[in-house]
Amino acid sequence: MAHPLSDPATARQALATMWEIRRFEEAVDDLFARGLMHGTMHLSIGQEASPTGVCLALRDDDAITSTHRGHGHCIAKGADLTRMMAELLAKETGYCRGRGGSMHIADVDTGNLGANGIVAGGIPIATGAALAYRLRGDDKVVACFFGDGAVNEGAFHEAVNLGAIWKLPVVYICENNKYGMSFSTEKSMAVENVAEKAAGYGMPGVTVDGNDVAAVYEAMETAVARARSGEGPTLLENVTYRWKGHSKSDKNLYRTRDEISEWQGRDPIVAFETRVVEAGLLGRDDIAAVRDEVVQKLRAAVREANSAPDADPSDLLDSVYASA
Amino acid sequence: MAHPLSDPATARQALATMWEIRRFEEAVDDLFARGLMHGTMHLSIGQEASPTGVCLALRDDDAITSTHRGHGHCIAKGADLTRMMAELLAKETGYCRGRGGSMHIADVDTGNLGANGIVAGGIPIATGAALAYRLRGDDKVVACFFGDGAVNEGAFHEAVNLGAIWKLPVVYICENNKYGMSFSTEKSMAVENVAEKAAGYGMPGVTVDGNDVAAVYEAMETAVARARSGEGPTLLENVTYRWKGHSKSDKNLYRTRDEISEWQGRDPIVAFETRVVEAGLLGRDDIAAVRDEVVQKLRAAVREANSAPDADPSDLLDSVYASA
Amino acid sequence: MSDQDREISYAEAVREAIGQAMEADDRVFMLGEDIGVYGGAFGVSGDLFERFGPERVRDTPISELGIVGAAVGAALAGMRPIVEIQFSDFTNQAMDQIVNQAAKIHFMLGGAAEVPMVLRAPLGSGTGAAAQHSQSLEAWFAHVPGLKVVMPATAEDAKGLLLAAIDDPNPVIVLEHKLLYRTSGPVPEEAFRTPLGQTAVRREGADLTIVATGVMVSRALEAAETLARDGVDVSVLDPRTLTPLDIEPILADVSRTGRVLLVQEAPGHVGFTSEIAARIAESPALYRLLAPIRRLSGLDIPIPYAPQLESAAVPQVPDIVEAGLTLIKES
Amino acid sequence: MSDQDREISYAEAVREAIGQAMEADDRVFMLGEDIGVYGGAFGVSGDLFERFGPERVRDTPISELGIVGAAVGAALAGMRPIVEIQFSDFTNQAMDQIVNQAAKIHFMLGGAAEVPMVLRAPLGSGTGAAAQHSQSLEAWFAHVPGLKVVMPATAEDAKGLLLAAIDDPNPVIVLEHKLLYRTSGPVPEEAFRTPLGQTAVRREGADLTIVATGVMVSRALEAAETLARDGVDVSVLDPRTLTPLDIEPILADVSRTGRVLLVQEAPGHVGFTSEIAARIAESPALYRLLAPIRRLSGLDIPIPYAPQLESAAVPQVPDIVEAGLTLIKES
Ligand SMILES: Cc1ncc(C[n+]2csc(CCOP(=O)(O)OP(=O)(O)O)c2C)c(N)n1
Ligand SMILES: Cc1ncc(C[n+]2csc(CCOP(=O)(O)OP(=O)(O)O)c2C)c(N)n1
Ligand SMILES: [Mg+2]
Ligand SMILES: [Mg+2]
Repeated sequence: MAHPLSDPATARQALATMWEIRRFEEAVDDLFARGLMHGTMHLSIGQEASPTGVCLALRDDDAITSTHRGHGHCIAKGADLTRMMAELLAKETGYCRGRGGSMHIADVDTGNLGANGIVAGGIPIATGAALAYRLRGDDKVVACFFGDGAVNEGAFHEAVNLGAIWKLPVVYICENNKYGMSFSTEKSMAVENVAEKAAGYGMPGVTVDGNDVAAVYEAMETAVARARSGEGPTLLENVTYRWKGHSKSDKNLYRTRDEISEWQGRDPIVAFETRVVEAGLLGRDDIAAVRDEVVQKLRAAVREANSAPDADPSDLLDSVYASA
Repeated sequence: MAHPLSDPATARQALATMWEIRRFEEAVDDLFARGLMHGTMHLSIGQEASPTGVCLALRDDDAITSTHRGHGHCIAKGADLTRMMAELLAKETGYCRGRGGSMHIADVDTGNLGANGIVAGGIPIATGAALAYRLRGDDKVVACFFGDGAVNEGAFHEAVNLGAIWKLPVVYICENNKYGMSFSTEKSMAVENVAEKAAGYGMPGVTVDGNDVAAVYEAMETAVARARSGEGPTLLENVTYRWKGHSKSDKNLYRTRDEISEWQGRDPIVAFETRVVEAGLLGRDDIAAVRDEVVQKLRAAVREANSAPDADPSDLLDSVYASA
Repeated sequence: MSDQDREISYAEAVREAIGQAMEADDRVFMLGEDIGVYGGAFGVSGDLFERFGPERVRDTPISELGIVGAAVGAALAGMRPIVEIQFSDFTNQAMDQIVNQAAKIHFMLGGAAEVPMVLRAPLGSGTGAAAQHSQSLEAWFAHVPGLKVVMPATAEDAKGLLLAAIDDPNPVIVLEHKLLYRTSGPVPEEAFRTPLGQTAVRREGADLTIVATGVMVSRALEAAETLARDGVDVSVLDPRTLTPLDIEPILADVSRTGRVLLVQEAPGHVGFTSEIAARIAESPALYRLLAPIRRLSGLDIPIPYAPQLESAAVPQVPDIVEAGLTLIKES
Repeated sequence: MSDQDREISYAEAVREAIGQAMEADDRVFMLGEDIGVYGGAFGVSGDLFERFGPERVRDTPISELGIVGAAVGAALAGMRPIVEIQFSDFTNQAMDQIVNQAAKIHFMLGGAAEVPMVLRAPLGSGTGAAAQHSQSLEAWFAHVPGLKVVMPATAEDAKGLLLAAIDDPNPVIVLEHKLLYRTSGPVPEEAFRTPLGQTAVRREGADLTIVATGVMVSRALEAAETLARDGVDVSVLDPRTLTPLDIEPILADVSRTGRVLLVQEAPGHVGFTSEIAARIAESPALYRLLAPIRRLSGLDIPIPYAPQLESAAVPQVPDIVEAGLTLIKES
């Protein structure tokens, strides 16, 4: 809950989070390529500043809802990398006991109410969680992540409207990475920015550079304050880009090499490192130390996760219903 | 396809249509009250200017989609009152052979693709019909009617966006009668006018006095021209009011007597009669003649419909699938 | 009048259950379209709005997907929402949240979360509301692992099963037949629970087992009276919950009578009674059958508007009587 | 290589059918998410975008309800749309348009309109995509009067049934199993039609009838080979269309073998094979049964992510073999 450029510790934390996301995704990419991971994976390399900046503006007891591209959200909200990796490796020690996998990863204890395999599926859920907090008299806020593609779903529309009319403590965060799989935002909507849709719901809409963790934080801080004080939701649009294909089956036919490398030039981590050094918050050696620590942490996570027991099929039938 | 105040014949036609709607609804109300009609009925008394003005701006071969409150749309597009009444009386000669009733009344021949019992259900359908015309190289336009309540459905959002990005020949017409059953627009949305939602889809949004048939016509004419020329849809909001309860089970607890009588003071038919007289288009005697003719027409429709054979159950099982 | 004799309507029983649950537990709240001052499309919420106020009896815009999703989220965050969907046909709007979210979250998250919510919706035909307002989709919900599905047939069950549903830590779909709302029966005043997963034996007979749900239970009981006059002694069993399904009493009764008639309002093709038939046919009860299993279902058509067409579309008392007699003759 | 010997994949067969239909009839067009330059989530549309252009192979935003509704409207207005839904799980988003609109319009309008549309969607598990991307909801569609429901099990059927579906003046749901897309088989090059409503006898045997759909057909055939080595001679029947359902060949085969095993991937409770069991149990074939009917279905659970859990959740070849042997022993 501090600006990423306010002090060395926070700067360090923001940087470490972004590196954790980057390295986690790279590890997943690698494990998948080597046939050691199952299913499909949606990586958020290039988008690290958005979850990091957003979650920095949240309290620990605030909640998030996440998406199919949810590893970054989960990490930024404070999940344990080993249990995340264990989930993706289909282990009994994974967050979901191997039942959910990447698209359903959740860590309810750190306030992550769940990734979602359904585009826009989490938006009504976030809205309902915010309603619950209001009804219970909690002053918690929900940060609801979704992509630009999700904005075209009816679920977005219905839920955002409920949030607006009831002035719920929720922030709607569109991670606009320009494509909903292969379909560009130029084609999927007849306006320039997703944030322009906010006016129709009577709420503020803000577009920020989603690769600038400080800008994301600042916009989010304002939105959170608004939400927490009962003034209602904000639609925050973090403009960013995914470097990798949509999922493992993507041949990248719908975008150009040039576009991809242009965005790789706007690496959110490199940009932040430059800024913290320029601001005199961290030295180059601090940065090297952060990188190193993250690499070690990831190695340990993969190692521990790998040696955990496989998900156990024996109680499948008993896992469907909760018991009173 | 002429302004309702452009010449006596058109003025007469507009007036006759409004009276036909009014008298049709009154007849239905009466038949229902006397236990001669089944199901439930949603009457559009007080809203006659909207369908009338809209359909005046359409060509005969243009299409409409309609709603649960659809008698007015059906009449304004040119349907036969006897076959409509026969449908509501569950007769074999009704438009739907007694299978559909009020909420599914349709007259495909005059371009009414159907009422809809599902709030917002017709909006994607209208959009698809417009797509069909585009693909077939027809220059037809679709007028898509829905209520203010429908705007809160995901179907509205998804369909209107499709219409916008594909610049389809469709006009989205919200008949904002201030309530979606009992829930007021003040509560259901955090903006003043439905038309404010248009900007988020990149299309024009226009709010007009929906009780002024000329104003409706003018706005619709512009929207139709735009649609037909390939520039895409418009969101047209006709602000109006229903005098009767939502349906037959409504106790009107959510609105005041005062509000109702205030709106009854803004009777769209009386207002139009005054204007045509002032404009010298019709005399008081012409108006009396129109009223008389409509009364006769309605009486004949009810009589004929009543004497038609009841809907025939014998081929129910063969009515489900079309055969090649 | 003693407590046991008190008769209230099915709609009142539902309302009483909700009121008692809301009094006892702050986490319970309602949301739905026109449940506030309007009192609900079928008058079920009635005065709950006055009693509990607009926060806990929450009127919503026409946004079924949004409000069911809000219930899912609220449940995840520790509340116990009860959503009312005006007509069960409109659950079609909310299927993603019901089926892809509510039903699966507990499982997908490896048990780390629960979704204790109730979705109530009126189903069925008989009011002239035509095809989009008269469906019976209970088979769908029953087919989805993770949901529990309740179809109360009496005022007493409307209350007792609903209170059990509200207690349940899982998403429970409660399908109330709209023709039953105005029927009355004895209902205890206290907040009693009727456990989910217990088939009720509504009548015991020697010759024929009828299994029926929802509004078909009373029709079956009426038919049983007629059949009794024809010398046919009929059992009527009401599973009450489709999931969990308590099949044993049904198999036992069928084994005893040797004849079974399965009655539902929904179209027959791939319906709930298909499952009952299958359960019998894969059990030893099969060997006790004196005649083939017989299903009596709604026609495989959308519900028509015209009254005479509408009543022809679903089983009526005389149809049940006739089917029962045919079964006796066949064996 | 003669025409009859040509082998192509199931995905290619679907694509070929669509291409031929689009060549023959201007009214046919496709719409769906990422079916354009991406070629479809499962690569089915492939080069159709290049061949027919962006108007007729229409990429859409992520708006399932909107695009299915657009297909309904386009069909009403005289076109013959084919919608692709990326995963059949997302039909949940579009249920209103499928069930309340497409299925009912012809009936509700008293025959005054038709909705000739095809909705294609991949179903089933086996790809590690977990609970929201792996469902088998065919039972739902089959339960809705007004829809036809097709589940092609071979490359040949994928083409022939799809061409018949496109011709059909009614809404047809075509559920393609995603594990089948890469399987190959002989497929005639010409635009042949395989009529809807004809059960295919995939194998004929004397001892046991297996009825299976979708990916379970090939598993059943594989199991039949194993069972043959154990001296059990198996028939394998594939209904191919759930609605209309051609039950006669199934009843005939069961009457002949006296034993029946019904296999589906979907959870068993209130599933499609429940209906088959019911049809058998209400027919005279009942009296020819040497053992109770046996169903082998997916577990009543959401599909889990972990590979070993996922495969435990649905019938595999050894499960079919075992169930077959048990049936023989029981009788
Ligand atoms: C309801 C639904 N429709 C389609 C899909 C398939 N799908 C998964 S991710 C995706 C693209 C989502 O785009 P966006 O919301 O922009 O998120 P991004 O992948 O860009 O992070 C699609 C179409 C889905 N999972 N759910
Ligand atoms: C999807 C759906 N939800 C709810 C209903 C029940 N219902 C019928 S009409 C109506 C109100 C509609 O309001 P609006 O769109 O403003 O139209 P109006 O009745 O005012 O003409 C409601 C809630 C329905 N028919 N369909
Ligand atoms: Mg995106
Ligand atoms: Mg309204």
